[in-house]
Amino acid sequence: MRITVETALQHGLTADEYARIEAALQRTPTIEELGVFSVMWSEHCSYKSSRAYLRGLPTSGPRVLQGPGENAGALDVGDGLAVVFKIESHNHPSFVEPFQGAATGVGGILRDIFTMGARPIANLNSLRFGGIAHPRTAYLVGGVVGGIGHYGNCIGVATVGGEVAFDPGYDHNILVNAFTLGVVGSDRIFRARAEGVGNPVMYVGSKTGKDGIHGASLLASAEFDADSESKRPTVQVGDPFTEKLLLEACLALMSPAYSDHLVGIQDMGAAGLTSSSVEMAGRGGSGIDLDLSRVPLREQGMTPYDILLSESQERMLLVVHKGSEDVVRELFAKWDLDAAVIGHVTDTGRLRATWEGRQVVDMPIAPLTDGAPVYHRPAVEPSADDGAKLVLRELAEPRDYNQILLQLLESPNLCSREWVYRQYDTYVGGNTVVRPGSDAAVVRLDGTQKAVAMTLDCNSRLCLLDPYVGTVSAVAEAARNLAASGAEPIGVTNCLNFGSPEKPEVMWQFQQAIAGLRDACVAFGTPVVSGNVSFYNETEGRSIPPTPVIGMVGLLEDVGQHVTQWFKGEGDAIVLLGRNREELGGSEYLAVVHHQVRGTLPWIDLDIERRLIRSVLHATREGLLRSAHDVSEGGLAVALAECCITSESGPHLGAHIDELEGGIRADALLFGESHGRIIVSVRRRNLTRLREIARREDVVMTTIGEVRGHRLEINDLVDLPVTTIRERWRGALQRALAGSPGE
Amino acid sequence: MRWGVITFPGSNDDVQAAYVLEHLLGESVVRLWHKDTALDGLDCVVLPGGFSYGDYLRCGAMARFSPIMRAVSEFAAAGRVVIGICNGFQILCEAGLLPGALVRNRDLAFICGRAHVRVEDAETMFTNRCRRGDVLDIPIKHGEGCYVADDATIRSLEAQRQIVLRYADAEGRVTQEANPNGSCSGIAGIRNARGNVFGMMPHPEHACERLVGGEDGRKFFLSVIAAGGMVSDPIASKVVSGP
Amino acid sequence: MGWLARVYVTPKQGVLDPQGKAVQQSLHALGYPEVGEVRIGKFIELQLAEVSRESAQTRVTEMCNRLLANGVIEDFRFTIDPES
Amino acid sequence: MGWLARVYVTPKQGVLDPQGKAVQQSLHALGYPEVGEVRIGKFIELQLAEVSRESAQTRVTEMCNRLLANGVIEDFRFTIDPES
Ligand SMILES: Nc1ncnc2c1ncn2[C@@H]1O[C@H](COP(=O)(O)OP(=O)(O)O)[C@@H](O)[C@H]1O
Ligand SMILES: [Mg+2]
Repeated sequence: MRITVETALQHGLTADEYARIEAALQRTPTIEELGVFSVMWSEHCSYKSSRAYLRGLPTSGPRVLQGPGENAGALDVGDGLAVVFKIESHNHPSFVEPFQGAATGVGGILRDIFTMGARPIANLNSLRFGGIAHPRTAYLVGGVVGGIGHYGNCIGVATVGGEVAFDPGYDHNILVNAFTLGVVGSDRIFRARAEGVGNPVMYVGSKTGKDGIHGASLLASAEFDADSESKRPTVQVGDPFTEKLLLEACLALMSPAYSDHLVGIQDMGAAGLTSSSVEMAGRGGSGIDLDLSRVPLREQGMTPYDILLSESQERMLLVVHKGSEDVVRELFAKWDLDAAVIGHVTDTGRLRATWEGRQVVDMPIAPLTDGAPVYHRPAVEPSADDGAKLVLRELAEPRDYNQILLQLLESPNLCSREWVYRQYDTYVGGNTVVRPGSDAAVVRLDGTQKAVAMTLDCNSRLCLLDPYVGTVSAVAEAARNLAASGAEPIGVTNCLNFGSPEKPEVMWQFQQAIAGLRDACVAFGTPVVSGNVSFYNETEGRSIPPTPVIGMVGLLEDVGQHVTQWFKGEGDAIVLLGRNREELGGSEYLAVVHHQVRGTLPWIDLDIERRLIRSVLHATREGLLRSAHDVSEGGLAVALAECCITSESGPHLGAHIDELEGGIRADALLFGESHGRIIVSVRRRNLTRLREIARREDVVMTTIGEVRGHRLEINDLVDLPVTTIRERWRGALQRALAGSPGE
Repeated sequence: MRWGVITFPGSNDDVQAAYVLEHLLGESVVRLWHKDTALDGLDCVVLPGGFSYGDYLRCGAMARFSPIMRAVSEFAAAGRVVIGICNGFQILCEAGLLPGALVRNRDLAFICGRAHVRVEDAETMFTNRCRRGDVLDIPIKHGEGCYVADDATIRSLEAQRQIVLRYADAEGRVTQEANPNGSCSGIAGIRNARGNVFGMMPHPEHACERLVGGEDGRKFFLSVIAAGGMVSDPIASKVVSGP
Repeated sequence: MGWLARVYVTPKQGVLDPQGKAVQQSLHALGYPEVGEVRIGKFIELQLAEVSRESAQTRVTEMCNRLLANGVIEDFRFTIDPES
Repeated sequence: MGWLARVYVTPKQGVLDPQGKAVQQSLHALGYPEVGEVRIGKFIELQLAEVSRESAQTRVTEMCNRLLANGVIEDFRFTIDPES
C-alpha cells in the first residue's frame, strides 16, 4: 500500500514526526516501518513529553545498583542481595475491560521484575475510581480488584498493600497502577542487551495473536473518546498460569547453572516484539535481524505488521550464545514452553525484518531510541481562582463530634480496605510479616534477618490544589508510613498519572509534581530508581486530578523490629510526635463534611519530617515502640481510631486521650491533616527514654493519653465504644458498593 | 520421616511446605516434579497449594492426570500417608482419593484471611497432637473452597469419623457466620475411610512461625511425625475399602 | 406457561482463551490427538415467566448485553423455547 | 472433513449454584422480575479431526467422563456435527 502523511496521522503521528521519519530513512517507510515508528514514538514508549523533566530527578546513591533506564531499578540491601522494583500504569485497558486490564497490568510489571533475574516477592497496587455513587464504579472496582487478585494469586506472588481512592474526577478515567518488588543476588542482575554478532534471538512463551495491536499508541497515549470503542484493539487476556511457567523457566535460565548461556533478556510489553528487539539492540549498541515467519502464531491471517506490533502477553525475548539454543529449548520444554529462534544479533545498528523471504523492515535503531522526539511543551500555571480560598471563620464548627468521626470513618476514602485485600493472597511466599491493614507492608527477605517495607501513597486532592506541595506531601507520607513500620526509607519508584501534555496547565502540574518529587527525594536521601509516566488520562476533554503515585521502599536490618499501627497493651502511654496546627485546607473532613475542596495545603517542612523519622527509627531500634501510626487522611481522630480498630484478630483496645493540646479549633484539632505527626504507644517506663530521643532530634513530643478499656475518648469531644467504631468502619466499603447500581 | 513434596505446574505453596518440613521441623524432604513416576522410600507425600494448571476448567481437574498421580494412588492404596492442602485437597477429590468436591465459595470471591477450625477428631494421624474440640487459627486463601457432597456421602463421612476439621468461631461454635465459604456442614478437612489420606483447605504450612502466620499449623505435621507415618487410627484400620 | 432461554456465551474470535488452550493440551496428553481447537464458554439457562415470545427475545438480548456476556471479549447467542 | 463437538456441562440438580443465584438476583435488580431459576454451566466447543461419527461419539463421552465434567457435581450432554 502507498504510505502518505495521512497514513501517519492515522497512526497517531504528527505531520512533522512523519517528515522526521522520511528523513531518517531517506525514503518512504513501509507500512511495517511506519507501525514501528508509531509505537516507538508514542508517548508511552518514547516519553517524548516527559523525558526532559525526568532528567532532573535524583537517581544515584550508595545503594543504587540500577537506576532508571532498565526494566526496573535495583538497590543493594546488603547480605549480597538487591531489591528490584518498579510501578506501572494500566489505566486505559482497565477502563475498557477492568478484570483483564488490571490482570494484564499485574502480569506486565511482574515480567519487568523477573526479566532482571529477580524473583518477585510482593505486589502492591494504587487504584483510583470515580465517585462511589457513579453507576459504573461498583462494576469497575469489582473487575479491577478481581483481576489483580486473579493474576497475583494464581502466579503466587503475595499482594501485600496499596491504596484505593474514589473521586468524581476519575469517573471516566480510572487509574490502575501496579507495583512489584523482587529479590536477586546483587551480582546477578540481568540486563536487556543484545550483544555478540551472530548470537541467536529466541522467542519464548505464549504464541502471538492480534492482541492489543496499537495498544501502546492508541490506548496508552491518546485521549479517550466515544469512538475508542471502534478503535479498540482486541483486548488482551491474561494467562497467569503460562506466566508462572515463564517465570520459573526464566529464573532457572538466569541461575548459575544456566546463566552462561544467556546474553540478554527482555519481556515483550507494550509494543511487543518491536520495542523489545529495538530496546535490546539499542542498549547493546548492536542490530537485530528477525525472520517474522518463525514467530509462533496463534491465529491465521496475521500480517508482518500484526506480528511486529502485537501485544500478546506472557512472551519474552532472549539473546543466547551461539550453540546454546538446544540447552535453552530443553530448559523451557521442562516447563511445557516453546522456544523458537526468530533471528540473530548483527552489528548493523539496524532493525531488519523479513517475512516469507521479503524484507519488510530495514531501519536504523538510533532514531527509535535516543533519536526519538523530545518535546518541551509549554507549561502555564492556571490562573488562581479565589473560590480556592478557605476562610475558617466562615466554616461552622460541628456540634456532635462522635457523629462526625463515624461519618468520616465510614466515608469511601477512609473506611476499611479489607473488602479489597481479602481477595488477595497475602501469605504465599511465606514471608509476609505485616499484611495489609497497617501503615506499610513488611516482607522478610529469605535467609536473612532483614525485611523490606513498602508503601504506595498519593493524595490527589492535595495535588489538585497544589501539585508541588501535594507531591512533596505524598513522598513525606510514604516515608512516614515506612518509619512507622520500623523501616528506613531507601528508595523510590513513581507513577505519574496526568492529563494531556498538550494542555499547558497539565504540563504545569506535571512540572510542579516533578519538582516536588525531586526536592522531597533529595531531602530524604531516597533516589528515584524507576517509574512510569501516564499522560492523556482524559475523557471528553477533562483531565484527571494530577496523581503522582509514590512507591517507597524501606529496609529493616532486623525483621524482629517491625512495628504495626494498632495498640498492643492496656496502660501503655499514647504519645504524639509532632505538632498540631490549625490547618484544614484540602482535608478529607472539609470534603466529606463540608463538601469543599479548597484551602491552602498544610504546611510541610522536610527537615522536621526527617527529624521525626529519625527519632521514630531510633526508638524502634531500641525496641521502645509498641505501636506507631502515621497521621494522614482524616487527621488525628481518625488515626487514633485506626490505632484502636485495625488489628485483624484483636484485641481492639480503647484509648483515653485527655492531654491533647487545644488552642486551635476543635475540628482542626481532630481532623486537620497537618504533616509531621506520628502516634506511638510505649510502656510507661520507656517514656523518659523516648523523650530523650525526641529532644535530641528536636521533635515536639506530647503524652496525650493512655491505652485503656474499650472506648475511644478524646478530651470531651469524642466518646465512642470501639466496637461501634470498628463496625461502622469495617463494612462500609462493601455497603457503599452494594448500594450503588453497578452494571 | 522422609517426605515428598510434589510440584505441579502452577503449584505455589510447594516451596513453603518443603521449607516448613525441612528447616522448621528438621525432616528430610524430597522435591518431586509432576512428571516423576515413583515415590520410592517415602513415608508421606504432600500435594501443596497453588493453582495447578491455572485452576482452569476445574481446580485440580488436570493435575489429577499428571504422571505422578498414578504413583500417588498406589502409594495411598499401600496405606502410606498422603496430605493435600488447598489445591492439593482439590486434586485429591478430583482423583477420587477423597470423596466430594470443592466448588466456588458461597460469596463467589477469593478469600484470604484467618480462619478458626475446630478439631473434630483427635484420634487421627493428622491430629493426634491436638485435643478434640481444639480451635486452631490458620490462614485460608482460596476461591473454590466450598466442600460439597451428597447427603449419603456426608452421612458416611460422619459415621466413619472422616470429618477431621470444621470451620468455627474463636469459641469453637460451628456457625454460618464462621463458615467462610459455605462448605456443607462447615467441613474444612476430611480423611479417607482408611485414615491415611487427608485433605484440608486451610494452610497449616503458613502457620508454623510466630513471625509469619502463627504456629497452630505445626500440630498437623507434628502429628504425622508422631504417628511415624503409619496408620495408627484404631477404627480406621478396621475399615478396609478406600473412600 | 413460561419460557426457557438457553444462552451460549463464547470467547470472541481472536481473543485468547487460556482455559481452552490448557484443556486442549491436557486432552492431547490424555491420548486424544484428534482434538483441535478448544474454546470454553458459559452455558446459562434462564426460566422466564409468561411473556410474549417477542418480548422474551428482546429482553434476553438486553440481559446478555448488560450482564450475561462481556461484549468486549465474549459473543453470545441464545434460543428460547416454551418451558416443558 | 472433521467434526465440531459442543459439550454442555451443567450443575447437577440439587447441587447449589451460587453463581446462578447471584446472576438471578442481579437480573432482578436490573429490572427483569420475569426471570425465574438461573443455572450456569460450561459450554465447550471441541474441533475433532477426521474420525467416524461413532468413534467421535464414544471418545467425546470418554473425554467428558474423564476430564470435562466432574460427575460428583456436574451433568453433561453433547452434540456432534460435521465441521462447516
Ligand atoms: N488496593 C489495595 N490493595 C491492597 N492493600 C490495600 C489496597 N488499598 C489499601 N490497602 C491497604 O489498606 C491499608 C490502609 O490503606 P491507607 O489508608 O492508604 O494507608 P495509609 O493511609 O497509611 O497510606 C494499608 O495497609 C494498605 O496497604
Ligand atoms: Mg499511613
